[in-house]
Amino acid sequence: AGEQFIPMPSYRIGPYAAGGTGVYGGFIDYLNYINLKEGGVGGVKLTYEECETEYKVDRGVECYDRLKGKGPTGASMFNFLSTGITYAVLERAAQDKIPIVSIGYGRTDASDGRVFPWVFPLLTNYWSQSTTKIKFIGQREGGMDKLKGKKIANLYHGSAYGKETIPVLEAQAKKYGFELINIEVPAPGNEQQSQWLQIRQLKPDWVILRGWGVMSAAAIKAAAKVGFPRDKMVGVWWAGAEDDVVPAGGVAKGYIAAAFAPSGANYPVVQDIKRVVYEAGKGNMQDSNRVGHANYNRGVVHGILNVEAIRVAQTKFGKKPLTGEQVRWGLEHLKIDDKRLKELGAVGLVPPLATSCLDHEGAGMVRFQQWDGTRWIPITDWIASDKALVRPMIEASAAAYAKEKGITPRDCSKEN
Amino acid sequence: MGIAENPYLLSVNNIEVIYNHVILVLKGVSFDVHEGSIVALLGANGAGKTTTLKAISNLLKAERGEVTKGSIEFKGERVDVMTPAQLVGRGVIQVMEGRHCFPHLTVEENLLTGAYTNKAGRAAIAQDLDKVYAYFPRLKERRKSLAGYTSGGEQQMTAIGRALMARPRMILLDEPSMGLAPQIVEEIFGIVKDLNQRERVSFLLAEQNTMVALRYAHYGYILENGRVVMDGDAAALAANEDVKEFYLGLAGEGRKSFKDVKHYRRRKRWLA
Amino acid sequence: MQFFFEVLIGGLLSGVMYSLVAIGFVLIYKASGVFNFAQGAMVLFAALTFVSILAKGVPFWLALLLTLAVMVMLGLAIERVVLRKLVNQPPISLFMATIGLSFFLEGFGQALWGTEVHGLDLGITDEPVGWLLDDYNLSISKFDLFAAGTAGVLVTALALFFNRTRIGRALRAVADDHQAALSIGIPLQHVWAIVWSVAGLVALVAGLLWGSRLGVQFALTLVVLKALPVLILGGFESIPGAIVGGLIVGAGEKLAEVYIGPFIGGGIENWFPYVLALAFLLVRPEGLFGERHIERV
Amino acid sequence: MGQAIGDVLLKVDNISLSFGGVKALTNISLDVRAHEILSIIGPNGAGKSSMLNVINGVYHPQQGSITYKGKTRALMRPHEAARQGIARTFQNIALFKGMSVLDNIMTGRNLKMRSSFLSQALYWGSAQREEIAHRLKVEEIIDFLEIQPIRKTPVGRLPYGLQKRVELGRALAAEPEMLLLDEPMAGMNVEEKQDMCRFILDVNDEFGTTIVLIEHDMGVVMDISHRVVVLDYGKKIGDGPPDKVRNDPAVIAAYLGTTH
Amino acid sequence: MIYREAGQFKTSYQADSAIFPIVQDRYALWCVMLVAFIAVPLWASEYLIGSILIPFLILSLAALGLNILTGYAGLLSLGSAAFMAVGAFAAYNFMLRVPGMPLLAAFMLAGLVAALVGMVFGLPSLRIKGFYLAVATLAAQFFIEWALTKFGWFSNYSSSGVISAPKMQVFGMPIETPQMRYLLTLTVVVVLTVAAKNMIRASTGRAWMAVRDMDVAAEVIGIPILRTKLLAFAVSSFYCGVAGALWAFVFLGTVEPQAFDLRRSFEILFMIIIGGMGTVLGSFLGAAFIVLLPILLNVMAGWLHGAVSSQLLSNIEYMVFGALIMAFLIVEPLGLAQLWRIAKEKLRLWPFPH
Ligand SMILES: Nc1ncnc2c1ncn2[C@@H]1O[C@H](COP(=O)(O)OP(=O)(O)OP(=O)(O)O)[C@@H](O)[C@H]1O
Ligand SMILES: Nc1ncnc2c1ncn2[C@@H]1O[C@H](COP(=O)(O)OP(=O)(O)OP(=O)(O)O)[C@@H](O)[C@H]1O
Ligand SMILES: CC(C)C[C@H](N)C(=O)O
Ligand SMILES: [Mg+2]
Ligand SMILES: [Mg+2]
Repeated sequence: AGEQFIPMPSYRIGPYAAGGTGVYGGFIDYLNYINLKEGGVGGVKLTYEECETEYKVDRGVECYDRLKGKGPTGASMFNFLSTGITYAVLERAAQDKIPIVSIGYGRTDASDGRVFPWVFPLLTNYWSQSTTKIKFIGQREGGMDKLKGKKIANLYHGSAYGKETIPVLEAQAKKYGFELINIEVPAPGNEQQSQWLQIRQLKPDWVILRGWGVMSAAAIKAAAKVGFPRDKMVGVWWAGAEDDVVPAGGVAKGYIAAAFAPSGANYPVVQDIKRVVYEAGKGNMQDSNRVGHANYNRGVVHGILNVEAIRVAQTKFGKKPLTGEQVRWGLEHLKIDDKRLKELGAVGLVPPLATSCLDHEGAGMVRFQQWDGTRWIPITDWIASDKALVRPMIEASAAAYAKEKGITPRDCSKEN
Repeated sequence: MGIAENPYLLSVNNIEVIYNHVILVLKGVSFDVHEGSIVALLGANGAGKTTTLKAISNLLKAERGEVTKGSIEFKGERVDVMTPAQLVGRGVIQVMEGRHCFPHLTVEENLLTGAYTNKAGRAAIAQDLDKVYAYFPRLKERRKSLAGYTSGGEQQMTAIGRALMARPRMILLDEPSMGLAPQIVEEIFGIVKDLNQRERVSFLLAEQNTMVALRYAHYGYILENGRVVMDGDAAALAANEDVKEFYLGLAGEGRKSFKDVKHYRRRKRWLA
Repeated sequence: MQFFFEVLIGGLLSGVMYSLVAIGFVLIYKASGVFNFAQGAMVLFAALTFVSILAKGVPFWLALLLTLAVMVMLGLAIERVVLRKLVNQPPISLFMATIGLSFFLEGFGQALWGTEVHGLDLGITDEPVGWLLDDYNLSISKFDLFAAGTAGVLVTALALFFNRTRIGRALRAVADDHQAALSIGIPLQHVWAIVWSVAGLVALVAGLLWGSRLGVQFALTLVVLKALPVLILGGFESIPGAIVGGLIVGAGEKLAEVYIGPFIGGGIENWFPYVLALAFLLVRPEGLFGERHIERV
Repeated sequence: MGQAIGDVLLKVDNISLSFGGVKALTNISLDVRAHEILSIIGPNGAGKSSMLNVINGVYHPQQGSITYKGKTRALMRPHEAARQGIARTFQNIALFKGMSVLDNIMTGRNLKMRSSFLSQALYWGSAQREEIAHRLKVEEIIDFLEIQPIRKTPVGRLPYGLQKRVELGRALAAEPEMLLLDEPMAGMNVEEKQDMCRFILDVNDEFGTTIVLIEHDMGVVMDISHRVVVLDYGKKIGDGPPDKVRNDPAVIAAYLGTTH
Repeated sequence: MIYREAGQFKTSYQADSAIFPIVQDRYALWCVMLVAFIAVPLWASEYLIGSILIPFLILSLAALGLNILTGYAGLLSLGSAAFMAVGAFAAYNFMLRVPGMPLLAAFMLAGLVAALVGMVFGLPSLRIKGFYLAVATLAAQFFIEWALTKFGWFSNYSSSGVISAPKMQVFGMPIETPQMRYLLTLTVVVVLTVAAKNMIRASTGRAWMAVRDMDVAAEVIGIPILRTKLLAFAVSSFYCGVAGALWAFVFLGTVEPQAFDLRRSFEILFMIIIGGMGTVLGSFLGAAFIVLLPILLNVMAGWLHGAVSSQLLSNIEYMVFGALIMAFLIVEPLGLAQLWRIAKEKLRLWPFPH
């Protein structure tokens, strides 16, 4: 009965089209999968409409305005896959009472749900993820205490996004006693000769790659060129899809990257999508070989979390098309444990998570995967972030924002 | 000489030209050029001489001008379907008004570009080059200079020389005398006559210097406001009272001094 | 000192990679006085076509030939559909047309071949030359040397083609004055068709080399940003200028990034080449080998 | 003649100018007297235009000096020349192609406009008054040159002859003391030349403007100039009243060919 | 024969140099103003106002700024977005650091800061011409983008580099609803457009155009070249700066330096070329073309939803957009404004063919 509308502000053209087509492809496939398999969520059919943002902020805002009122109850929630757009619609969304879901990107301090009731950086934000990378390196070195005296280079994209994790890394460098070397790669990052010569000169033990777009492949190539071992390079999740390593060719073998949704077609849910959606000829991917790739799986995870939020919200508001405000409640009361993951066929694909009024991130966990030359192979289980370090920084930042904007944070003890 | 009995080389039939879809400039112009003749196109500023020549050479399109009515035929072939390059290939070349040299090429390179369509081989081209230098010794002196840095007259000579390098059968000359010293003007017309008589090259020349033009041409047309208002043998035109007054500056007996022109003059009869 | 040389040589070699893209611009500028904004899109289109044909199981050389044929056809089509109608228009209009063209090509290429990112392996590894590394501890990439060699061959061939044939002179004439060139029978259409086809060839070479370094993806269009300062420094009309400009820009930006960067925070490679070019221009406003701007009254 | 020919207004002394190997002018001295019409003639490439360019500062001679209104200097600067009352027209028309006739002539008065650009942006008070005052002056020039109907036409569309007229208008708009005209009558038929002569004579007569004229039409030169200077290959080979120059054998050999 | 000027006699030069000398044009303009100021805020949807008209107006303003520099003064610039960035960040810092700073004053000051920066980067224009000059402006583009990201002070040390606008009010009226934001933008744009028109028809504008058409001749006439060019840079950057501030404050509410990257600079350049260089109207038409057309195409593509794969659809949109640019240029290389003028000329002659 009825339809639940989920807007798709996708980007399928421009420099980042490879990511956009993969993620929104997986996202849309999952919605269709639910429709085909279960006839929607609780009988409510899921509908969507795409709007091309070209990954541009102004186009994103236009898409937001265009799509927010569609469907019988308006947009359920927005997933922009762009931090810039997420920032730009922040206040509008609060006014319009539509949640913004930013899985793995977006405004970090929005993890504090008291100040940002409408924003959900689910699974992991940039700061949490950054701490897991250091934890991972610690693991590899045989314990966090072994980090002392090590040199870690942070090769970052020359943009605000690239710089964002520097404070966290600095805090960790102090805490664990490693030396942090920050090296900037000017955007878009297609030339890294001088940066890698510097790395060759400084001989760090590890390189953290905070890449984006073409920068990641170029970095891997340049690493090979100066002979830096690829299995000592740890990328952010934006630098961890097939599309980031394939262009580097054979030399990418051994490279490691973080993932909130690892690559792989063997997860039961992905298999099921193939069966239900693709065999019915309803698949969204132009190239069905990309089903199960990292970007695709990220899209599936988007689908799972969006749908779960609606499901949870239906338990409170009934099986009918829900408003954004109602979906928001669902997002804030997500509880996806191992059992539920199993039902979803997504064990290992999505970390267990639980959101609350205080915590809009829910998990903070990522896995690490390594490129074996043809495929991504998960090499760790979910690694939790350093909450003790990150959470106070988040709260401080959110409080500063609240002060600047004159927002009174919610009192979470009064929420139900 | 019997040039009038020669076959038509070029015939322009009632053409209308519009610039930019709105500006009507030629309002039905017709005339013919017989093989081996020199025809002068006379008329005041803005009468449409240049436009007519460009319509023939098909350079009009590049100025967003268009022949919207009538037809132009060269040796019986419709011209409007041809590109300027094809026309040059058939021997029709235009010397554009206002010099139009290639400023970043030297004088000599300018001349050599004129031989682009000339398939006769290096030796022949070198010969032609010498011929042009013989016509214009001044160019030989300046051959290594960039054309952009030569004087106005030198540029004019370059432009004319460049056209000669194509070994044309018919030349459309637009204001050849402009900016040239008097003895060079005489020389240029001497060249025109020479080419016409010895190599039977035909000329259509748009010229303000009516005096000289009518001395060398066989036949003339007078254009006013996009229409042909008068035509006839050169000698007959030169004898016409109106032409005498308005184009030759002759009033009654001999030339009138430029100092003594009246402030209010009689208007042209055909415009009244 | 050894590090200095490494940076310097590395810089010079990456400069050559920029030159490869810059040459494409030079060709079209020479032939029409137009700055071809679509050069980046052409690089992408060529590389994308090539890898997609390759992916269909066509052998390397045949794929190369087929792609070349496609680029030539593209050049012919551009002349016929667009340029021919814009003869004698102000350069800025032609410039805009190339912008439209770049949108079209970007869309067309990806509509035809998809948006996914392809790897491209030319069989030359991007690894240091062994004996240099062992004996002198100098890291010089084989691939870079190969690219430099290719660029050298390309430049020599083009320079010969344009300087030894009458086409070369005709090109310069066309760039100076479309209408006058038409008036003396230079077939503008042929000239443009030829030049755009050759530019397509250059785009293909640049696309292959850059594509094998960055992968064949949309970001290939962005290598243009590296070519612009090269172009300006060398002069818009000069093919050798593109090479020399590339060397200067490449070496300059790398040295600056390594030796100046740390003092002002790094990441200066994006603007440094432009500032460098600007400094050169203040001395020679037409670039190193560009044509003097003739201004007379 | 309205105003009697006065003292020397401009004196160029021993000017030499060369471009690379090309000697455009060699040791030229000449003077221009107030209120006179001086013609410069000579074969193509003799250095006539270069002479004008030296006088108003577009070219800087390697040697020699220029004395204008009693002030001697090694070279002129264009805007200085303009401010001192020297205006000119060009051999290859140098109008502002994208502007209308009216605007072109109005630019001739820019030197005389004083209002700040802020008041122009508001188009208030002084700016508006000034604009209208200058417009009146320009309309007078338009009337004088009989180009009323084409006031609003973009100059690029005008036929050659009219463009030359507009260029004269632009020069006149500056109310110059000295007017340099480079082949103002090239490409005109007799009737149009007559008009042009009339304008030149009237300007000289009514405003006493000193005129330096380059022209290849000997009829015009001999009829309207007070004095003629002849250049050949960058050297001065003649200087004097028309009748004298016309019969000078050196001049005949170099330039005139036959007497006109 | 509806549109003609016959019978309209001007009795003073003041009337003749009015901005719109033809009566019909003036009426049409008043109608547009009425619609823009009254009908739109009353009846248009929030979507139309908030995400179509506001960005359209702001980009028109930026295009107007660039048109002053490139279209009128003939100086090619590829750095207009950088000057927008300067404006945006300057306004932000004025509001942040000067207590009680009125919004409009902050915009003006932001414009002035941008003008100053513009003049610095305009200095080489005396020597460097044409496409080569583009390098100076590209240096500005990349340098400013770099500096704004590099030095945290500009964004008040925001971790993400994104700045966000404070609460806005003008003369005590809060600017919150799309309608209010729209009216604020519209007012600023209209005022600055009128100012631009005024400058252009006065001696300043003539000096710009003279320098553009032939700077040697302009110098001979006595126009000071450097001052004229620098003024063009200053005014142009002022307009871009104000546009940038509006973009950050009124349209998006937040902004990061990357929002003003080279793509944006090109976009603004496209606007004036497509719209028509050296025409005020062209800036608006061009902005409409470049901003609205892709959205329109995207909406139209939405109708085909399901029939064609969405990826293909996005690419086709791009192709159509590119093809339309080329088609318009072939029809009229001088831009939409010229097309409009020709249409008017035809209308004036109508029903007679010529
Ligand atoms: N490109 C153009 N666009 C619009 N109008 C034009 C164009 N070229 C010429 N005209 C107009 O066409 C008319 C005829 O011009 P044309 O140049 O043919 O005259 P002409 O007889 O050669 O004059 P002149 O003796 O001055 O050279 C003029 O009124 C001119 O304004
Ligand atoms: N800027 C320059 N660079 C190089 N050579 C120049 C320059 N200006 C003039 N010349 C040369 O100087 C000589 C004199 O030129 P000028 O233009 O003064 O001649 P002119 O007497 O005006 O001739 P014309 O009657 O043909 O216009 C010519 O040979 C010309 O080529
Ligand atoms: C052709 C050139 C000699 C003309 C020169 N620029 C002049 O003074 O008008
Ligand atoms: Mg003519
Ligand atoms: Mg001269």
